[in-house]
Amino acid sequence: MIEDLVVAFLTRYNYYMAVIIMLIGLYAMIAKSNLIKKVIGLNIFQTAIYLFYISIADVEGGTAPILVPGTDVVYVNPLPHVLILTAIVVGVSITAVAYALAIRIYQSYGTIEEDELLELGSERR
Amino acid sequence: MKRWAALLTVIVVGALLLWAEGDMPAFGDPDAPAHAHVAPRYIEEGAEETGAANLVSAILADFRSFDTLGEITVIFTAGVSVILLLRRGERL
Amino acid sequence: MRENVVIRTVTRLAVPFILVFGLYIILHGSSRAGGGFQGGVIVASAFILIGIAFGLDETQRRIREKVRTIASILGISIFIGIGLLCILFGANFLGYAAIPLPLDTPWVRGLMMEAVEIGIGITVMAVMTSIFYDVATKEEGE
Amino acid sequence: MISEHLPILAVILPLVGALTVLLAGWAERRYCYPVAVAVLTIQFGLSLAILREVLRGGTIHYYLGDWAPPWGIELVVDHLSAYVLVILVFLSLLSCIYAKRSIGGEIDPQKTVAFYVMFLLLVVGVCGITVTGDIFNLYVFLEISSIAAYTLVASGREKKGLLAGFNYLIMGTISACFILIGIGHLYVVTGTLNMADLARLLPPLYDSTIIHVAFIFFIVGLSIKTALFPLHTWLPDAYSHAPSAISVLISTVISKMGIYATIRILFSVFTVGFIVDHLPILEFFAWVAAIAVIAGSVIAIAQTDLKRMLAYSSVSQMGYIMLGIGIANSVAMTGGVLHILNHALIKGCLFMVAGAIIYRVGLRKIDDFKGLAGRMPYTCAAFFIAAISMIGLPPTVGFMSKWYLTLGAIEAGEWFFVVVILASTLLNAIYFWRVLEYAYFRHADAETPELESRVPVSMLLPMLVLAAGCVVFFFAVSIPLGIIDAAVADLLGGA
Amino acid sequence: MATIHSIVPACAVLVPLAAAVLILLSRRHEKIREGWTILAAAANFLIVLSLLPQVLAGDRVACTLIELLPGLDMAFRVDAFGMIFALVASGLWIVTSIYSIGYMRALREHALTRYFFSFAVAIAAALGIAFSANLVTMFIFYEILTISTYPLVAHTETEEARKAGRKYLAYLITAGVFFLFSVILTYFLTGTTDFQPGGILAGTGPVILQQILFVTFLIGFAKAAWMPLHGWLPSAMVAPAPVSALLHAVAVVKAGVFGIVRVVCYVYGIELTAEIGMGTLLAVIAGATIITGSLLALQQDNLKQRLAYSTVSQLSYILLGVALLTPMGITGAMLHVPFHAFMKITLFFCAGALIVAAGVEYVSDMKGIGRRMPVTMLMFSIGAIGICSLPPVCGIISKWYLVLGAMQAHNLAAFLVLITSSVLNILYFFPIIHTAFFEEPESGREGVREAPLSMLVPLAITAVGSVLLFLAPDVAFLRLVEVAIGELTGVLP
Repeated sequence: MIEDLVVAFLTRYNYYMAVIIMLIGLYAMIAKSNLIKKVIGLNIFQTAIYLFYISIADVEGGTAPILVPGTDVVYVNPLPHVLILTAIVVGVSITAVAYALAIRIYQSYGTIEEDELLELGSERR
Repeated sequence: MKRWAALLTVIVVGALLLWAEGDMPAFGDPDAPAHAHVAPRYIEEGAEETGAANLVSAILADFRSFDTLGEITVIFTAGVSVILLLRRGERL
Repeated sequence: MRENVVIRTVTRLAVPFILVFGLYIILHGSSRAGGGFQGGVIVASAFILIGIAFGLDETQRRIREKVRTIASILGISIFIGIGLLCILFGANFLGYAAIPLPLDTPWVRGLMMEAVEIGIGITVMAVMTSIFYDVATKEEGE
Repeated sequence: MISEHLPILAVILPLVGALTVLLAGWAERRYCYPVAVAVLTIQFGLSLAILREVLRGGTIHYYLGDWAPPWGIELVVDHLSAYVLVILVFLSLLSCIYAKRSIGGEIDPQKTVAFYVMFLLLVVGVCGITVTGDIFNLYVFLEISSIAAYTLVASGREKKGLLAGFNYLIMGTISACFILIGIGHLYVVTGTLNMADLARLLPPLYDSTIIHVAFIFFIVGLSIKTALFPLHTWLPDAYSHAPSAISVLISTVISKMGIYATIRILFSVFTVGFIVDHLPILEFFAWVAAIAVIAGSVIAIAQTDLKRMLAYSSVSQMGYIMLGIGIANSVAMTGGVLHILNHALIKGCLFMVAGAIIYRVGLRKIDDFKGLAGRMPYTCAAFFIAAISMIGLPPTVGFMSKWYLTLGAIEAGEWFFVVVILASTLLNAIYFWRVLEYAYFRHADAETPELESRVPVSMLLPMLVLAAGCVVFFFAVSIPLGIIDAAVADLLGGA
Repeated sequence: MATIHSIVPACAVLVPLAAAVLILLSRRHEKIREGWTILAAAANFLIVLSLLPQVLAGDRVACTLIELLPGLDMAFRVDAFGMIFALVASGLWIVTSIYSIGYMRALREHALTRYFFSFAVAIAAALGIAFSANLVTMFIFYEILTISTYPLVAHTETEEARKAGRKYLAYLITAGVFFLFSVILTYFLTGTTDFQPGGILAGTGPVILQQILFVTFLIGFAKAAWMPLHGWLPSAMVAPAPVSALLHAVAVVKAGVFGIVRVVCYVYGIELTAEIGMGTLLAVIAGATIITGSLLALQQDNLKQRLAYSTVSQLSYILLGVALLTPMGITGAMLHVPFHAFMKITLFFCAGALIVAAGVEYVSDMKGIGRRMPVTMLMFSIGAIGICSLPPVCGIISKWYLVLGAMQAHNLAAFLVLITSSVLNILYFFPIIHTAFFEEPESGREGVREAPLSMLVPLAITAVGSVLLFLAPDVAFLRLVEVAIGELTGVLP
């Protein structure tokens, strides 16, 4: 039983790692009060997803999918790399927008702590 | 309160993912379905068909180039977003 | 920091190399590791470095702003243009093979991919720089 | 020659339009608006042409780069896509027309250019989602429209809009990440990203936990996007603090886009075989939707701010549509899909009215609306018609969707849902009638401030068009029904 | 029995609607606006009248407007029973219009455009209900009627009026929901919603479902003000008198009972209703409402409230007549629709005249008012006598048939209820007449004169009309009822 688990873990450890990193990011996104930390959490979350995708692509003994002369070269699956390239760009874009928003919030409210922002918001009501 | 909500979310999401990960094909398994369906053609014929040795580029700029168009639209959108949010006092 | 001679000198020396490296990455996308995104970001980093080292000079920025905007439009336009060109020659959108060049199909494809990568590179470079400048600029009166 | 390229043009046109607006605005800021309207008008014609093509020749497949799927990306336009596309483009057009004057007081004039560019980019994303047949492509376009939406929500002068935008961004990104995780898991087990290919490859794998988990992540992610109760937390702030034209846009276009994506994933990727026969997941979905219908309405009753009330009403209405889909027989689904049209008309109109009231007299609290009908007769008339349609009374199209939903629930033997659908009528009546009573049957205590002399035509016309639409589609309901029947048959075809 | 296709029924509905639009357009010109109202009322009555010969000949006039949903048309079909309701509604609209103008001018009421607009829409809806060929069409106009009469109820915009308006809507929209449910369930069970003389529901669905459906139909027709769903009617009396007169004595409440009769006779069919025991249920409800309504009317001091409770009670006459499920009973019920309308509208007109001319709203304030306003109170007496089923007013005819029906059904309880109710009617009406004519007037009423002619003439017309209907019942209504009964029982005249 334990052995099975260990084997399961050892053969899939990077999926598990990706999951753990995802969870860290997700926790930060929800629980952190500082808006910048939320964005950092968001980045961690996304990075973990990249890791997940890249793990999917891996083939044992494979090399980067750039053709080299030779017949029995094993290449890793190129498709997830492409997807993740796209996802990275999306992540960068979202981060940029998030920081821009955070900057504007700081300019308008003078703080980026969510608790204080909520208080300020309710006072104005 | 918020912390507990976050923790709960994390636990649920984590449990789901870990549950699924147990069924995943082993890391690096060359027989995984992911490598069996669409990918082989990219690897075997992609270079000849597109003239690019870099298969990632071949897919990025040819097979799935529409994704890439979407992608630079995303980044363009982000650029305009930042302009819209932050730039002041100028035209544009 | 504005007065830091070391940083300015190093920047002056490094920027040409960064730019060349970035262009190399963009242009070698189809045969070696590289591509429009990566190269574009590298080129952008050169401009960002200039901004950090020399300050966001107002006048300089005005010129750059126009260039950046045009560049970002240009990049996407190259991409869309190639796609529409393919339609014009009777293929589907982005069906590079239809473009009548006196070359074999893989070569045409490769060439078009290269053009697309350049488009991507230009846009990414322009937008990244633009984002950096916008985020780094303080609001007036602050 | 053009006709075979219509699907891709539906994505490219607004993108080129966005670039054109940027250039035009660079030359002269006031050129932006006419260019944007012109682009959207052409886009509307284009979407109608697509609809005609689909009605004439059935589903359109378009292989990008001439690569056959699953290797390349495929655009698929079936009846549902074409139907949703026409609605969304039409609403975008109207809210763009509406934006001209309404953003005057809400957005810095320097930002006008970027605003319209953003507006068109949002349309790019939305149109991309409706026509694509590839799940990763769907994700990319989802992000385009989402980023545009986050920014547009925060683009106004109102400070709270920023916070609303930020929260929307966080929730939206969680949702997008969930969808990305779902896509990854599907790719792991199938090796493909094409929707039709996935639908073909999935059935033997239905027992795999990976599929189940992927499904859950898709559904949760999409539910956040559609703001299905209890994942709606971002919605009220985003809707109520955005500039009015953007409230209109996101309440109609973005929410419908989420619904469309949900239907696509449920029925075109996982197919009826999975969601109905294999797992009782739709049953669960329907229950959540039913709770959303009631909870959204109840919270809406408690609101004092008109835009906020409308926002919670949206939560309830999204539940309505989802309920129709969750019941999953053809009649109820017809009701749900018809309600997409209905809700787009209604909510567009109502948010336009709310914006016009703010524009004209600067009021947003319902208690301040005393005697408003006398001062803004056309606006209040539009509100009245839209409210009637929301309550579901004839002669408005709201009646038709309610008819189908109820009939579908009866056919399914789900008496509880029948009660929910009918009870929501009453709840809707309560909160809308309160507004109408204030507007029509109370005298103003004192003279409320008059910000502008009158509501400009560019704001009045779109809302009257939408209000008229509510009535017209009651009598001409056979037009959308013809499309919807085919769409529903497509979706349930696998059963 | 032939079916004639004609657009005339649609015209009857569209004319008031067109008038409503014209009223809205001419909102700045008082005279023109009122001119449209009268013109439309007259035209409308003529249109309805033009259909009369065909209907009397046993033909039906049908008109399909538009196919709403597959198999569900928005369609009109004029039969004898619908004709009765349409004649009453359109005919009384003319007098009420004239009366309204006088009433509103005398009280210098506000928002008259809204008033006349809503009024015209309400009439259109009433005609739509009368002519509707199926449940869906009926539902559509039923809801339009609800919405369009709300502004009339809440017209004065006082807190009381708004409250009454809310109550009105709360009852009627809830009822509408039940009605909608019933329509959809009917459609689900039968695949159609057309009215058929023999009913459409027979042989579909389990009995329990049909029983539940019957109950939801009844709740759906809360406009019929049967107890305990009558609460909206007395509070709606805050509306101006012409509204109370036409809508709450004629159009709205009659639409409710009309609907119930339609459902019993044309959806369920007499036999099925009897078979599933729902006739008894309806009879019990109706009987209880008759007695309780009368008793409650006794306690009211506000004249319009008393009339409202009287309406509640009288409406259930019609329900009781139908519930007896005998030809005679149904004849009585159908006859009572127009007869009660004529009598009750007279009473409400008089109540309005009292308000305008003397500011009197309470029975206790009416001492000696008959000496100051003899015409008004004379007409009031005629109406009251009619309601009490005494000659020479038409009320006795319908009552006669109802009693015959009760006997035909061997229903002693119904018989007793009818008799008791007549006694109660006398008990609550005669004190009013007594107070008005025979008690000493209070001081300060010396200057009180009759109401303006524009009010007096209409109420005289309706009062005389109710007497004429007694003298010559078979001019129109009795013959129409005979046609309808013939159709229902399969025996054509």
